[in-house]
Amino acid sequence: MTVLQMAALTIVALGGLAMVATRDPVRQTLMMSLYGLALAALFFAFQAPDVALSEIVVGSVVLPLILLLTLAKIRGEAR
Amino acid sequence: MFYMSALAFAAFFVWGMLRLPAFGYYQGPYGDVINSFVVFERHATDAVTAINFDYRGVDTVGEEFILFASVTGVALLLRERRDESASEERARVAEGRAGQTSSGVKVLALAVAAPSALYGWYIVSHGQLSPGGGFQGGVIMASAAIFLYVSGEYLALRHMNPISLLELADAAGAGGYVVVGLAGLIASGTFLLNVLPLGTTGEVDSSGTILAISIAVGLEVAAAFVLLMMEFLEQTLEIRQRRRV
Amino acid sequence: MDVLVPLPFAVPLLVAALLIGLQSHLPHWLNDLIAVATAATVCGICCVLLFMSTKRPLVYWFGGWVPHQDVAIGVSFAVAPLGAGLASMVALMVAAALVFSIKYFDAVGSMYHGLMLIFLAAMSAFCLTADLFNLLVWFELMSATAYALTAYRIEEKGPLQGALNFAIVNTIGGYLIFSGLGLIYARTGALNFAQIGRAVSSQPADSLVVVAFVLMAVGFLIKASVVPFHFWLADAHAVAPTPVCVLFSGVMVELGVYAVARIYWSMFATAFNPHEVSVRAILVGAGAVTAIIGGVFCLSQTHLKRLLAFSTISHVGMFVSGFALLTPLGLAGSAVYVLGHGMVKASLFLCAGILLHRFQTVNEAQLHGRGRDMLPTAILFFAGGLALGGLPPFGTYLGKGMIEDAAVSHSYAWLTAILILASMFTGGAVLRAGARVFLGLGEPDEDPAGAEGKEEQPESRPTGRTPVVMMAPACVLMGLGLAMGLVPGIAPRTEVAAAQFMNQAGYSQVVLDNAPTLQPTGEIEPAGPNPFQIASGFGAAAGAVLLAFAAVYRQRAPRAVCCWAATWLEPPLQRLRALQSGDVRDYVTWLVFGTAGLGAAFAFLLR
Amino acid sequence: MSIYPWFVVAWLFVVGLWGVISSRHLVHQILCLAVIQSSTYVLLLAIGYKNAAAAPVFATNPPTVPAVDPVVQTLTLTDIVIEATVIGLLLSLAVQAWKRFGTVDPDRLRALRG
Repeated sequence: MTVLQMAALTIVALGGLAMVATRDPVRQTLMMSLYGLALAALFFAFQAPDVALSEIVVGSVVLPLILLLTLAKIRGEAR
Repeated sequence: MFYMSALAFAAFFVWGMLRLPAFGYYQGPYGDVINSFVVFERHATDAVTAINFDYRGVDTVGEEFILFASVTGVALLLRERRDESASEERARVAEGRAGQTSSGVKVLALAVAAPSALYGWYIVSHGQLSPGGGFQGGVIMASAAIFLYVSGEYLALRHMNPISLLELADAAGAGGYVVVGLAGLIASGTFLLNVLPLGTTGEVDSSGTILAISIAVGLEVAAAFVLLMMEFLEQTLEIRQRRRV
Repeated sequence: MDVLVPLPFAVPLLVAALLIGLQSHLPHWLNDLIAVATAATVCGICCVLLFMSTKRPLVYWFGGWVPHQDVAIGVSFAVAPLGAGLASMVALMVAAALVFSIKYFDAVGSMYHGLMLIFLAAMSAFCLTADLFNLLVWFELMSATAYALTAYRIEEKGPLQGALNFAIVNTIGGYLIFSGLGLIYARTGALNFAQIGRAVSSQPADSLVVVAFVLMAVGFLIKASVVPFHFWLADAHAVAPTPVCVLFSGVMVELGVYAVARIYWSMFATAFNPHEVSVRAILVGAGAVTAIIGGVFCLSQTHLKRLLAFSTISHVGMFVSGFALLTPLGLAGSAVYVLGHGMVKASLFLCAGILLHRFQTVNEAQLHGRGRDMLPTAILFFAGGLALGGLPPFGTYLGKGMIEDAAVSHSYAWLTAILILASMFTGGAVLRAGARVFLGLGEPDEDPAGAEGKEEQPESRPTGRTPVVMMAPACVLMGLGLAMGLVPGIAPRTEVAAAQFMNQAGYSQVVLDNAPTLQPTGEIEPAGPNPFQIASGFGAAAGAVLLAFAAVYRQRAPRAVCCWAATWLEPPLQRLRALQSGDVRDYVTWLVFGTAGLGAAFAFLLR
Repeated sequence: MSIYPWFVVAWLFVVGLWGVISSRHLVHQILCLAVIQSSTYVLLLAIGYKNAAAAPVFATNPPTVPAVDPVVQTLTLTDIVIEATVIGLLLSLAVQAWKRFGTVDPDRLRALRG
């Protein structure tokens, strides 16, 4: 196991905790983007470029966007 | 109660995982057999795409229909009793919003949209050669539509009344995959059998049905994600409109 | 004729894509016609497959990827009689539900039809596949479609709550299966059932195999709604549109039980053979607890759809305890029971739908005495109640009797008492509701607009007469449930199919080595029907009738009995009901608790 | 050190579960599901990894070069698609919850149940 893989695993483990511990959904969406990137980095370290590419497009682009739209809906009416 | 159970669950899970082969010592045989045959048998150089669209193509049929069913479900859930007049109103709101986008952002976003659509197409059509494929490329193509929205041209998009068109594309992509499968069934009695010439390894038109399926999937995924985003977008426009009134 | 194998999922998927793609261009009646015709076609194909697969499973390699060097590199379907039979029942139910929906919803777009057909495709492929990951894909497709269908009519807080609870709990179930799949793949490097089974049986079961089995089994038991993973089911059923409930209760839940049996006998049976006694004890225990708890809850409901949902939980407990006996007769009993129960339960749900259509409510208290002029519906409803109680010649008595025979011959005679009790509870609850609604017996409740009164929203505009497209599927299904128990030789034939199903070594030879036949394994016992089964059926049904009378006239009971009940029965019942809180966070806690408990039991007994 | 990935897998699963049961916001709860799911990605890819092996792409490498297992990568890919779509579906339910009842707090949704 290389140092790079260890580091990526540790970042992902901490990122998961941060995702859960961030209770404010808007900040959590930001976390989600970062977490997606961390996962993608881990997948590259595991020699899985196909998976990393989909994790980037899904985890860091599509899901955050849908989330922001959802939150805009929810917060927009709350105001 | 949760903490106790979660602890017990984690202990149980780890107890099983401790008997896994050590990290870095994958023992095969499945992946190794495929790695050694894929270039020879399928003229494809990306083993992951070859498995996805051929060796285990049936899984991907299911996967594409999960996407299709979810998007249909979202449309069913969010589109309830949405009448035409409200829709007109929303269009006006969208117009108002379009005016606010600064021209710098507009130019930049438009400048990004076209290349990202092209890049998405490249990823779709080169899936059998390099990392990527119908799914990843489809999402990138869908993101081109998002840039269009950022540029304030959502209205232009909306005037084309794209939803039914997108739904058609979505269904055509998902159905297209099944049609490719049925082509094999009709030709030789085997669902998803490759019926196209294999071509020269390393070229775009190599590897037969993989490319056809990749394009069908790309079409479906792009349409599905744009639809998904539009359904959510309509929801946010709804509130802006209400706040104006 | 192997070309038929991919059709049960390919045809409905293609038609669904067409219907949804062309939705604004097709007239209403054409949508209905195409959808029903497709489901009927699939039903026919599956019946043909059932008769073609009696000698040996039909093995079909997609894409022509037959095994290379003894390694399965493609995905295969292995059509066996039990799976094909289940798939034909799925298709039949979908057809019935679609016919019922013609007049049921005011404005149904083609999206509803499309989703129903995708649901059908996912369920039938789930029954036929012979590949672990493929099974999971169809499982997820089934779930995603089911979430959308549950929330189809969002009008009140109820539907939404139910759909969310259902979705979150089942999604976690999917993750558990996925983790189990990962573990078993790491050990064996295979995804084909037969090949995994070979690799797993080559050495004694160690902790990895045990954990993998428990994770996958829990995932499927969540779908099967076994206690304590059952909470989502009643919430989802109470709120889903009635035709969708028919599918959930009639087949989807049973598919969870089927999947556990399938993975057990294709992959783990040989490795767990030295521990067979422990495995039997754990699973029979889980089934018995589920049967009783489901029955008790069923009896305490006044919301008809929730009542029927809890009765499904109780029956699932009986199915689980049947196959958990790990004998051909027990498994065959479960299979016959699943068929018989599915028909009857579907018909009962359709009756509830007819009541809802007519009176805009399914609350027993509000409906009290209002169904006096609905003779056909009343007959069906009472027949359904008696059938759930196990009255011969409904298919249910035969399945129950076979499980009881198997239990007695494996020193689980107490299971017979549990089965009879559970049948009494569920049958009694339905009969009580029927007596109050259709005959107006007993006192009307003081508070007709009770807590659950406003939950159900009209799904359709009421009409004076019941449309024939609503009545017909209910009658046909009930008739089939009745006829099933009369088919000559159904019990011994199912037993042979079950014995083939349990032959793990033979199964892997058929799939991987193209062996010409699949021999039955295990000890074949006389399956029946025999006088003992018939007597037990009549007994349970009579018990259900008595229980129903006692429940209807409970106000007139002697004071002493009332006091006793109030002090000893009410508090624990209240506490049990409080667990059904409607909060998904509690359900997930129970899920983790149950997984840990099942894991601990397996770890302790199989170490 | 070769068991470190398995601990990360179990950690992510349990942390995600904890998030689900302690959540006060539907959207947050749905994202915790994504954390649980990411544990399955890590598990699968770690299982298929081989020391000093290349990615399973043979555009420049000849097929004789040792490569990591492509099958688990395909499975993970499918899993990611499932994640994206199921989360989309769940979020649309959350939007509905908001539209109908004006709350996304599970406590208040439960209180509404009556």
